Amino acid sequence: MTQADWIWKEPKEKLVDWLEQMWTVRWFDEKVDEFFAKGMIHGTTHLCVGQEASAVGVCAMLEGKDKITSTHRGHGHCIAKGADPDRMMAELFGRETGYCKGKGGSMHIADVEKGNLGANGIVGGGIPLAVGAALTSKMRQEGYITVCFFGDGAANEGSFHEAVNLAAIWDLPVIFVCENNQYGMSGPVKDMVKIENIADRASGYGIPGHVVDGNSLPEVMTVMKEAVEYTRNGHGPVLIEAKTYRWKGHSKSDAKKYRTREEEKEWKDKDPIRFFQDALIERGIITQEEAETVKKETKAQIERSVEFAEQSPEPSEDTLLEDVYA
Amino acid sequence: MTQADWIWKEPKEKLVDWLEQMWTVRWFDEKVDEFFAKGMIHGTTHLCVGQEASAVGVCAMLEGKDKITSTHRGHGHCIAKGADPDRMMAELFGRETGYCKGKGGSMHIADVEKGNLGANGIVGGGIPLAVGAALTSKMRQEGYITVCFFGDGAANEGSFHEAVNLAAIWDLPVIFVCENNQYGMSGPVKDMVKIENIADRASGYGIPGHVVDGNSLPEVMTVMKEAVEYTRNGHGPVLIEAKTYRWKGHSKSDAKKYRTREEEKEWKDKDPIRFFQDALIERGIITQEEAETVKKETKAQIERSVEFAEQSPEPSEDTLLEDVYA
Amino acid sequence: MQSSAVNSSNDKETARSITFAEAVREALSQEMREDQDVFILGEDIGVYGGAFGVTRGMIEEFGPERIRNTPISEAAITGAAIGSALTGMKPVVELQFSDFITIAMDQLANQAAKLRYMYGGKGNVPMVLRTPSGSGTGAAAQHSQSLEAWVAHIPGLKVVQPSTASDAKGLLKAAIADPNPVIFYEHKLLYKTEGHVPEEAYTIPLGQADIKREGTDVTIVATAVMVHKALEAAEKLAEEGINVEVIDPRTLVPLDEQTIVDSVKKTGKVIVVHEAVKRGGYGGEIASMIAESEAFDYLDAPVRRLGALPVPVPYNPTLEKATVPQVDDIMQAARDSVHRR
Amino acid sequence: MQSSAVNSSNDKETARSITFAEAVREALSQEMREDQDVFILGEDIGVYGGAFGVTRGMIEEFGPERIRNTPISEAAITGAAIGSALTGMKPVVELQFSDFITIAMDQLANQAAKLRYMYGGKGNVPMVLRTPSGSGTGAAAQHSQSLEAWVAHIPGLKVVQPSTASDAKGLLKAAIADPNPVIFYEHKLLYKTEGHVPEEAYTIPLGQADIKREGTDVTIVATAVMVHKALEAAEKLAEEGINVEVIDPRTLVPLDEQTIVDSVKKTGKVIVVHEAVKRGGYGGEIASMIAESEAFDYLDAPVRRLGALPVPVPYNPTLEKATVPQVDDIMQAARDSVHRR
Ligand SMILES: Cc1ncc(C[n+]2csc(CCOP(=O)(O)OP(=O)(O)O)c2C)c(N)n1
Ligand SMILES: Cc1ncc(C[n+]2csc(CCOP(=O)(O)OP(=O)(O)O)c2C)c(N)n1
Ligand SMILES: [Mg+2]
Ligand SMILES: [Mg+2]
Repeated sequence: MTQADWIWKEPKEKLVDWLEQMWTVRWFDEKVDEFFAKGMIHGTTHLCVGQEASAVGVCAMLEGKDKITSTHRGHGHCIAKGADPDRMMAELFGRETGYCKGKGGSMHIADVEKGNLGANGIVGGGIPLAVGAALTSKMRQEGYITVCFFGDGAANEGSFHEAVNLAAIWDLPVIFVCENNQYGMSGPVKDMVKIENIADRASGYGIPGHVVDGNSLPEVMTVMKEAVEYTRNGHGPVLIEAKTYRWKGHSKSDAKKYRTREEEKEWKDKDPIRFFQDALIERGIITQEEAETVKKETKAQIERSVEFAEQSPEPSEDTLLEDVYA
Repeated sequence: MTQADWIWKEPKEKLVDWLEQMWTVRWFDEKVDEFFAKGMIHGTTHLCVGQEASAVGVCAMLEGKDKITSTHRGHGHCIAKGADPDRMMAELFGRETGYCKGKGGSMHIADVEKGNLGANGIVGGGIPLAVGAALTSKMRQEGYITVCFFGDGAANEGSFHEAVNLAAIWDLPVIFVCENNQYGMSGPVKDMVKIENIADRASGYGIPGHVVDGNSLPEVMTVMKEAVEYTRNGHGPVLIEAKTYRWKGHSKSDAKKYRTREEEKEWKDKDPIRFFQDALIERGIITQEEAETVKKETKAQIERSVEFAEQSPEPSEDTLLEDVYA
Repeated sequence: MQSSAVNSSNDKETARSITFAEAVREALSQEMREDQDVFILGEDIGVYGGAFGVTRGMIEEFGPERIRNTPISEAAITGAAIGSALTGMKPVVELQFSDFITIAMDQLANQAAKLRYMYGGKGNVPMVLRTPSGSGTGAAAQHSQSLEAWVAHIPGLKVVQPSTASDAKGLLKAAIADPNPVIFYEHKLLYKTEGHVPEEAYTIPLGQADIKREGTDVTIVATAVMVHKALEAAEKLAEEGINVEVIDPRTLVPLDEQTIVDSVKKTGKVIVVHEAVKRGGYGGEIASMIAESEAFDYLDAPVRRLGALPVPVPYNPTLEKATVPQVDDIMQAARDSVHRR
Repeated sequence: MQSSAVNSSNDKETARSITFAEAVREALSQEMREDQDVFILGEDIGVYGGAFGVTRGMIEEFGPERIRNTPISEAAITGAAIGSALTGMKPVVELQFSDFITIAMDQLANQAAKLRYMYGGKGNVPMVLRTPSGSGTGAAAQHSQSLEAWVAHIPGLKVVQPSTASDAKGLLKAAIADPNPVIFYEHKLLYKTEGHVPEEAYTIPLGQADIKREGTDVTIVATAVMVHKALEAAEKLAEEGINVEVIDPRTLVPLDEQTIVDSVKKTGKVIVVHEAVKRGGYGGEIASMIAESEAFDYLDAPVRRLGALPVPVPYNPTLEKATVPQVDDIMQAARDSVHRR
């Protein structure tokens, strides 16, 4: 923890902003969960409740020009990279005002202006794309770095291996962030790899690897800060593994037979939001009341996003053939 | 070297047999080289001159029931696993008597009866197949192990990563043998991976990895012997990296601009055959004359293979549609 | 095991009704009980029961050795299946969505399909790759494709596309028994559809089309979910006095050309419908085959194809539906053929 | 840069003759000189010059940053190209053999083709994937395929298949300029063929077929190496009094349907020839498109397709040749159409 203590010296607005972001992610996904349970949203979705600290902690260390590639479990990344929850919710409702004009849905939200190059429905599919974005930065000397989010399950796809190796040999400015939430859809990481830490794979590519408590915003930020410095200075890629847990099922219907209620409880006791909030209060940075306000206001904001989405028009059928080709 | 000293206590016939095998591989590929240079053979080929010790050393430690998967550079593996050079040469000539009835050619020679599940024209393509063969052994308790040959270049394919991980978590009886001959087609391994040894990737899968001098038959055998014991006893896969060098160009036309003549010379000075032959003579196991006889007879044998091939009939056009489906 | 086709309409009175997913599971379970060499490998097929619940309960009966939960590694899963098939097992791969065949294509097209031929007839690859395909679930562009045309183009592979629960059972058993690699498509929207399925073991030979409805005025060749849309269209067209014959090829490779050609010779008009994108879809193969056949001289109207628009499948449900042929589109095409405008 | 099509037959007197491979290199070099964002990545494209020597000498001019030698990692190479295209570069991937597209298919079909649409029109992927295809070199089953039908089936991709050096140059420049992902096939047997190629920069718009020979009796639609076989057949058929029109679509997507349809309306007979396996090949699309068009009523004979037999490409040269359509086969098909047996 000592190493992460720098964070408490950050300006209060920043600290509160991060807390707000985590709550926004939480409420957004809780709301989506509710809508899916009620059958109000089409398709499927993957919620990141419980994983808020890695999305927010990672993105908080980036600059506006920096880019990310996200995954099927991408609402948190998207919000943390600055997206407007209104347009995200509208996308989930399949509306014209959504980030993808209703054509993408939860699994394909992209916010190119803010540097989010998109969620991806293909596990591991975004990893080579991140390497390509980093290549542009290097070739054009644009100075941005790219963060590539992926899951523990994705680390067993060939695309992971090929892409990390390519980034390594070309010293590209990309940070690979593995959100190890202990499971693929149902496959436990302990059965799907024979090693303790996915970060240990870094040595096979000659790049640094770090394991971090993904439920601790300060620790995620600390590791990321260092990685950003390293990468932005031209030393090449870094692999970070954030150990965390998804509270909800994999997607909309999941009996969660592959894990125990005890395990779930253990992890819920390590709630990244409560952890951070309590630390802020304990350190006297915010009061209990201020914390309550953040919690309530972020929730209210999501309610407004729902209203926005509901009031948005459906896309016209005329748009069906648009945007296949540029 | 002390660790490898057991080899000299093996019966003379075995030692001579290994020397013969290496010469057979050498002469076979030298002959093929000559034919390609003269335009007498169709298509392309990949020669393993200089790499004989890894093919022979690895296969010598196997039993008849054991299996291998091979690569585009597979003549050595094939001979070492017991194939008949006549039928191999006939295949290169596209004849009916060839291992594939003339349908496969150099890149697809398979000798299923002897446990060679086939060369492969897709770099890395055979790695998952080897894992499948090992799975059969485990599920049916057949007791055989499978050796999967692949190159340094193939170690950057996604198929390598996925397959090794799968074999590792299932503790399958498969030994991955990376023949690191320093180059892909032209890509130097030192530019294509950022690590010293490809064997170091083993740790990312939780399996043992070993580096060995691929030009030393005794050392290859020693490492293999240990790996075979480990794997056959149910401990799961092993990754072995044999450092070696291909003397010839990548395939039939290659100006070899990507490497220096000095480097070539250095490696030719480490000729695996001369190295082994000299050791046998030095130790008084064979005489200089016996060594000469082996060299001559193996050469003569390849001449007979050529005759066999030349005298074999072309496949009938009626066979064209055969064997697509079983 | 009785090895002849069962006409599912025969036993409407007595037979059980089960879902398509249950029929697939029953075929798998029966094969696994009979033959120790049959096993399944795939992502989340264990306690989770697979993404669509098809293998639910099977790990309890057959254990984790034969219901092998894999990492997310489509190339290796497929390759391991091929290697195990080549050495004597009869693996069944469950590929979670057929869109992910993109990752396994090298193993399928360059290995499974070609090994036997390249090796001059030594060895074969008795494997099945089952995979859910198609749109209609709101899963958007990367989880809704119908890519059967790719595999049907590759010599060495066989391709099955059942439309009913009873066909699924009989065809899957034939696929597992087949000594060649077979790609077996299961349309997601069919999983919950019910049908009469005999409990006993039976197979339906690969390469035998089924006339799902007899008719005299126009032939509709339809696959998978489109069979049902075609039947619905046929019902409605009957009211307009148009008598439609609906043919379900059931297997694309081998294709039962004769049944299709005979039907077209009878009706003189034909529409080919699939959910896959029309451009470059297998409908082009079927349509061209008809035109090249003896049926050409019987054609009173051009062979018409219906397929999806040339767009990735969109998320919004209205747009999603608009990309693929609907009952109305089929009816209109049939009318156009009959009235030859 | 002059952006109009150049009729390669115009300048027979004055123009240089260079090979197809040189024409490709010239297009690449011209684009790279003009636009810093254009770069090439692929296996062995540096000092080795690529498996077919196409990029020979380019690393000397452009350096290793823009002629990027990659590891053997087709998925990552393709994916990195897509990611760099999405962020403003104009990458050209050299995929060593088109058979290896099997490894890059997820990146091509699920990423490159769909990103723009899935993102509601934000971003585009201006990349080109060049790759040698086809049989005839004795490289056997895994190095001799013609898989263009796969990519042509995927909305979002464009597909180019040039048959001459001058077309290759103009089309490649158009492909690089195009804001969409373009798959650019180079038939191995064409690399050494020579043709008149203007030195100056020019583009040939994607989606414009070329009438390689005018005729009145029968239309042959042929692609890549089959264009040359069709022209040879046409010469010989002329001696028999059959006057053949040869159309080279040049791009499969977008397909210049009008030029094909117009020709068929004129001749009333049409043969579609490609080297790819006939079953499920793109010939089915072209043939069906013709049948569905206004040309149907002008057809005096069924649309005939020629393509490879349904086998992996064998190694033995005689067998290899026997798998794909030859001049005699084309002649026979033309005679059959004209004499309508
Ligand atoms: C290539 C591919 N294979 C399988 C799937 C189905 N699938 C979607 S998410 C998922 C689990 C992914 O696990 P992980 O990478 O750990 O991410 P998490 O869901 O845990 O965030 C699977 C198997 C897919 N979308 N893409
Ligand atoms: C998937 C694939 N990519 C590229 C090639 C072309 N190719 C054939 S051999 C080769 C080099 C392979 O290098 P390595 O694995 O080190 O084996 P080596 O040739 O050195 O024995 C390449 C690039 C191929 N056959 N398959
Ligand atoms: Mg996970
Ligand atoms: Mg090598």
